[in-house]
Amino acid sequence: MSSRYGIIPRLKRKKIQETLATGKRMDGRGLGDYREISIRTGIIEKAEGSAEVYLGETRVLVGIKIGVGAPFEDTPDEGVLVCNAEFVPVASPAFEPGPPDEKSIELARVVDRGLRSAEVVDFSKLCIIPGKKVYVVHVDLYILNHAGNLIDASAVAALAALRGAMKPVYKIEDDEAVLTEKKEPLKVRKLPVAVTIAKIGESFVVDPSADEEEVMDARLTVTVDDDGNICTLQKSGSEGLTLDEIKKAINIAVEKAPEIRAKITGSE
Amino acid sequence: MSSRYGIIPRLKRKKIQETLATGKRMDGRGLGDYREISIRTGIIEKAEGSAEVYLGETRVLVGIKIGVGAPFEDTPDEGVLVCNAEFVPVASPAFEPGPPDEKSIELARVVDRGLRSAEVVDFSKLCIIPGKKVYVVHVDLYILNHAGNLIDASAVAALAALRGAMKPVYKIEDDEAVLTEKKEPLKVRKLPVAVTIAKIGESFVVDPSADEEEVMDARLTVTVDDDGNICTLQKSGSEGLTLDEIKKAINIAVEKAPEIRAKITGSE
Amino acid sequence: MSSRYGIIPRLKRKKIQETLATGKRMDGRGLGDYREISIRTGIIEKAEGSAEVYLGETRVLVGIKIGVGAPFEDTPDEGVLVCNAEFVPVASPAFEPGPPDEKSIELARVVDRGLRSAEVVDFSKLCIIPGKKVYVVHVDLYILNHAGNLIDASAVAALAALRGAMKPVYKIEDDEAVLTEKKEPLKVRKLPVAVTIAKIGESFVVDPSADEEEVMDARLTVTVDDDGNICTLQKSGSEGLTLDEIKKAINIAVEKAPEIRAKITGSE
Amino acid sequence: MSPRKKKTKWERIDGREWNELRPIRIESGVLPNADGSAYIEMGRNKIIAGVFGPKEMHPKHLAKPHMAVLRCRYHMAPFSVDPRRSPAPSRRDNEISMVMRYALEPAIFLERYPRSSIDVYTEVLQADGGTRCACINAATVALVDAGIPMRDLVAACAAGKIDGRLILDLGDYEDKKGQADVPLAYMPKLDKVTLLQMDGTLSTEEMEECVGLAIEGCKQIYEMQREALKKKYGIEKEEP
Amino acid sequence: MSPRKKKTKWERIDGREWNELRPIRIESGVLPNADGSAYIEMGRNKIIAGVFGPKEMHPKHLAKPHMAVLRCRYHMAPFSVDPRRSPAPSRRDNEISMVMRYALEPAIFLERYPRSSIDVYTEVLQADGGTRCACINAATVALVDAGIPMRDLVAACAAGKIDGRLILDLGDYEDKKGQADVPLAYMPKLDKVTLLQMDGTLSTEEMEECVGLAIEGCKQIYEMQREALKKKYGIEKEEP
Amino acid sequence: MSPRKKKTKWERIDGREWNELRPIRIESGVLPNADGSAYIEMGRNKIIAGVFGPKEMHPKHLAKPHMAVLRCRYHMAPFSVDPRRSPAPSRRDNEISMVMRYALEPAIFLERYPRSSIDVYTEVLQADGGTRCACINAATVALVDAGIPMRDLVAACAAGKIDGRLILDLGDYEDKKGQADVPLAYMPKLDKVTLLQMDGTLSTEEMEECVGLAIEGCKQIYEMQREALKKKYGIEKEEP
Repeated sequence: MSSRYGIIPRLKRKKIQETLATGKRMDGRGLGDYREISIRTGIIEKAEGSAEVYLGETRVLVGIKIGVGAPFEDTPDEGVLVCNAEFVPVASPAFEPGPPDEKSIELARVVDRGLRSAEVVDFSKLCIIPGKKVYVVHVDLYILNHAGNLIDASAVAALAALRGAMKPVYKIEDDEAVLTEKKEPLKVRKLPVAVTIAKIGESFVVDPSADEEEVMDARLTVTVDDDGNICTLQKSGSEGLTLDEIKKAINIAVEKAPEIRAKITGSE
Repeated sequence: MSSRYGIIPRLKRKKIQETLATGKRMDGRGLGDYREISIRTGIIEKAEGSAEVYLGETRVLVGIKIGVGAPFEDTPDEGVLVCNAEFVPVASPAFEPGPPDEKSIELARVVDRGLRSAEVVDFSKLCIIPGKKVYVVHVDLYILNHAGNLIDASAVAALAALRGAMKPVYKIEDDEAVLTEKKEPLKVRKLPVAVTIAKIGESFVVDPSADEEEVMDARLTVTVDDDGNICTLQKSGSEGLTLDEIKKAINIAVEKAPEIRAKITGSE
Repeated sequence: MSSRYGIIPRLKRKKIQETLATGKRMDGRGLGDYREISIRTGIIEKAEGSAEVYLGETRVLVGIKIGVGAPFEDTPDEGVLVCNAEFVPVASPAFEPGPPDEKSIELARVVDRGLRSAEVVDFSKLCIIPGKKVYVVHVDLYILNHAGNLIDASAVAALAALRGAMKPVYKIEDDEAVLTEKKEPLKVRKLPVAVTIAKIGESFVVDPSADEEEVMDARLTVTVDDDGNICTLQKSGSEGLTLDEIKKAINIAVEKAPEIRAKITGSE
Repeated sequence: MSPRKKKTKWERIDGREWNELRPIRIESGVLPNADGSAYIEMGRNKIIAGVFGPKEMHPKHLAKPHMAVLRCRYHMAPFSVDPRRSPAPSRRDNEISMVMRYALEPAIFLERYPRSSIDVYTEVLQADGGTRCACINAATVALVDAGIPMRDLVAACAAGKIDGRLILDLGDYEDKKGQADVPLAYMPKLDKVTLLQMDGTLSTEEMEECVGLAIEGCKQIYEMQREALKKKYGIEKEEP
Repeated sequence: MSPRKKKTKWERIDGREWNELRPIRIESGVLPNADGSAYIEMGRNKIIAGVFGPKEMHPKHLAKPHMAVLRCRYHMAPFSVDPRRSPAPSRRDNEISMVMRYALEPAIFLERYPRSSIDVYTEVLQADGGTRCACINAATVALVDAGIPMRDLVAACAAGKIDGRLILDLGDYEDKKGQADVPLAYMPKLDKVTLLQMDGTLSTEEMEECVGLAIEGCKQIYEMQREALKKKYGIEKEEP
Repeated sequence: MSPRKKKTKWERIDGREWNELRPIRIESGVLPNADGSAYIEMGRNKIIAGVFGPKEMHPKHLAKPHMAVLRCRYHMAPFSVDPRRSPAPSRRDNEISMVMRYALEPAIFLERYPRSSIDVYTEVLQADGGTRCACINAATVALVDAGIPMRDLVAACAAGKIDGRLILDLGDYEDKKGQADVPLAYMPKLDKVTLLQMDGTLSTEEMEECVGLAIEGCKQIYEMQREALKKKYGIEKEEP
């Protein structure tokens, strides 16, 4: 379906495909190689948790703010987690200031769904006074440079930030929640890792660069938990995948996940 | 003032007027004839009330949702009714997704004013705990196909939906409202019927089609209650009306209203 | 930097500068002269306070509404003051209906900062029940005609309106605030006056007209309190100022302020 | 038995006769920056209207090739009512903006200015019942003040019913406590009603009487509009 | 041991077999004003879809020189869920609109209509779990009804897991209480999956079984879509 | 008696001298996708700035025929303050965006790029008092990094008053508890103040002293900006 592309992307695609045919990628990586990942935590001292992740030149900063608020009506005994993504205009000439667009909503939703599906945080432990006061955990994904594969980088950054996050301790006095000076870890139970696979022609590559994303046929993000189970899938891109291709992508993801997880656990 | 129209509407108008001069309308109706009305209620089982109305090809779905909320400060003992209209983009190539425009606001307001003026619902019966908790009745008008005369169709649909609506019963325990399993009818006290008359040249037609609305000089909607009293008027369109024309339109409306009301009461 | 202007403003600027070189302004004023100020208070009887100010043809109406609400979390014992500016579309062909733009936000913020810095209102006196219920004072600046120097005119109007404002009296019964029939003055402790100086070429003029604002290099607004102290500065415009120019502007402001303050105190 | 004969000891809250307008003051040409403008006090209503145009329509795709587009805005100052209201337009504001446009359009020779817009802004500075009618009255004077050629002036006022009696020009209290409110706009020379709304309950006879009553009120207001324009122009700027 | 063999006394809340679809009713050509339309009931889901286009793209700067742009909207009526929801689109709605577009794009010969737009609007009138799949099913029929040339039909349904068992076509309760939900869209003739999402926890084997199960469901739905189109057109309007 | 002589045992909360800047770290060229960029730490403020342009103005009707349009955005990350703030721009953000533009405009040869835009985005990642000055410092370095020809660098810092004493470069606590805050931006070579705001209460003498004090601070920051640019470019990219 390359006829759908303009002339420049078509040439770019041709170039990329030719290189892939040799078993290499434009930036020299192998098809199954991630770019270098580096993680720094605790850099926003005023936030309850934070992490900055570089995935090659892709750069994501995640800040965790923990406040209190009312629980949802249908889960009065559980805390609340809200995930939000900002495509900061410094990150790309293509980003504009303004309310979140389709792509940033998808990013926030996929990361959010990954955290929920894997039950990363025990929401029942985030209740202060049932039905009245619970912790509200804000996970703000801040994209500072967009060089492809924002989902995987953001998922790592969110986990790293949550892992290091401290929540203020409340004590209950006369049925009122009183803030104390103490802080305690938020506690992260699992480390679900998002692995994104792009299909370009007949090739499958992990951790697509911005150029590869521009010309890819389809993309599948697979979130894999500590036990090798799948906890989120998200396909996008304008081409379909066969059942075999899906299986192949899932297998790649399950294989790559531990390598990325090790980066998170090793970041302290 | 036909000079204000472009060439196509001018031809359309000429055609329509010539037909009207023969005492007939483009679709074969007499000047005082409504298109066929059909009403189905209870089709959205998850809503507290619902009705779908076809008026010829005009199609309106109304859902009633009954929740609880705080009363307005100046009416602490009364429930709240909110009427909202959506011009769903499937209903016409002219409709765009987005916040309500002038026309959909007018539609919601005219239906809303009709329900209020006729005191269709006894708001004092919608109070649960005075000053604190009252029923909030949402009347959502959903326009699924626009073939003219949305007001009359929507007013019928709103009434039919309200008539069949059941509200959850609360009991008061220790000054707290506790939801019970029981439901009881919302109770509709009156059936105010909206009759819309369009003036095209010197002719008055009821229930204007989309084509007629496009070329009409003026439109008067008259809401008539069970006793033949007027409870809402709304003139629109860019031409004025004489006192005699107004009287004529009101008389037509008072005459037609019982016929439409019978459709509602007969719809069970 | 006159090369930055289009041809019309360039000619206008040239004309204005030539006139200024003679020690006069286009409208005959001296460089340090304000246009005539007239103040009428109490004209919106339904508001808790109001004032209309003409500064030449610039016309500003300010209404004060006093309601009750919750305090901010970090100041539980203090009332709230909110300043808002509307550039009403009747005031200028350049104004469009819609949410506040940059210029109207600046206007509201500068007036607001002036009221706060000078501690015009004693916020601790605006508390009804600590942590729960406080007075909320809305200062709405309504620009009815824009003929330049909106800030100074608005600051005068805001003060005049606040000076005359009466707040409803609440009494505390059983820890509840009960509205009484009584009203008492809001009480204004200081009269900070905004003086705006425009720099055009090498000249400094006070109270710039709309034409002068169009061609000015820089603008400095200096708010001066009753004791001759500075309580707000706001520089705008695309040129810089030297330290000496800043001193000169401040001195002009301190000199002019009492004259304007006398208009406010004399307006009763 | 017409209401004329029913008149007894019953009194309106402000002491007016049943068919008496509130005191009205109209002034034209009050805003230097607008092409036309007017200020009206109608009871305690205080309203200012400004007109800009005819001018090139912006954005262009809204222009009509055969006529000018009339755009009307009804807006209330935050301090015009109790309690304060948000400056963002409400749904009621949008509906009134629309019926104002319908009320004024028939009076204007829009077809003389193809591709143009005429913008009418009305600002309610203080509201006291009947604001939409007061806005139409001010807007009409502002349109003439702007030199827009008009077929006729548009005058507006309401009639209604309180305590079972029909009354002219409802104030805020009568509006809220009454049984019916019928705002109406009227072009006296052309004898046409251009705004007609109603909320409440009226028999058809009462309805017709209200319309007649409001039309009489409009005729009085029409004279005041002419007066306001004469005061400014010496002669009235009107189409022959 | 495949789930096929595990089947015992365990029952689904609505009594269905583990691999049984909910009752489905599809009708095409239900909206006179749309270029194409369809109505679907899938369990208690009630969804209407309308298609407009191909038509000139407006605004123009969004047009693509080589192909039509497909625009999809997933929207829920305020009364479609409990409690009532706001009619403003939520972030979930936006995400679903996007994946719907990805699900449908591969099936359409977009390259035949450069500079054009094809607009697909789906309205959830009542929601009962699996709305995005039901919307895709309706949208596909509406696209064919609009005469848009298609490579294949797109059929969609979910598979998932509850009480440790894999099931087809989750209802609302199963969606909320289950351990996993895998919505999937599939083009049977081309044998391609165009929508694939998943939330919950599944082993890779379960994941693969779920995909297979959902594909089987899609094949059944595909037949119903064809049936609905045949009913209207006698023959199916499809690319050869 | 100048504040210089008043200095006694009194101490600032972070132990600084009254006329001492907080530790400052500036780095340029930190964002690969921006045309120019810079990162600054000023106390605990952490700010990143990116510049795009000069480029064709979009939308076109905002372009100026004689010069480039400088657009500035001041934005705070939701996690930059306590408690979390909404990512939607506040009125304060809008005001600061505007004064930032005024602060930077005089330094740029805008007239060399008619019909273009130069976009400056500053993001406050952590806020600690004096963010607007820190943003201007970073934006200036980012502008040079983008190769935009400049008349001079713009350096910014605040002076103010706490406990009756004048101080340089207020931290968050001093900003909130102090009697006055005077943020100022300055072009050292051209000796011009391009940003000047003030809130609080100061006598005219104190005011003038504060302005002088802030200018001295700016001169120090100017050297650090030059240093940061030299580090990257070896030589400073500046107009002769």
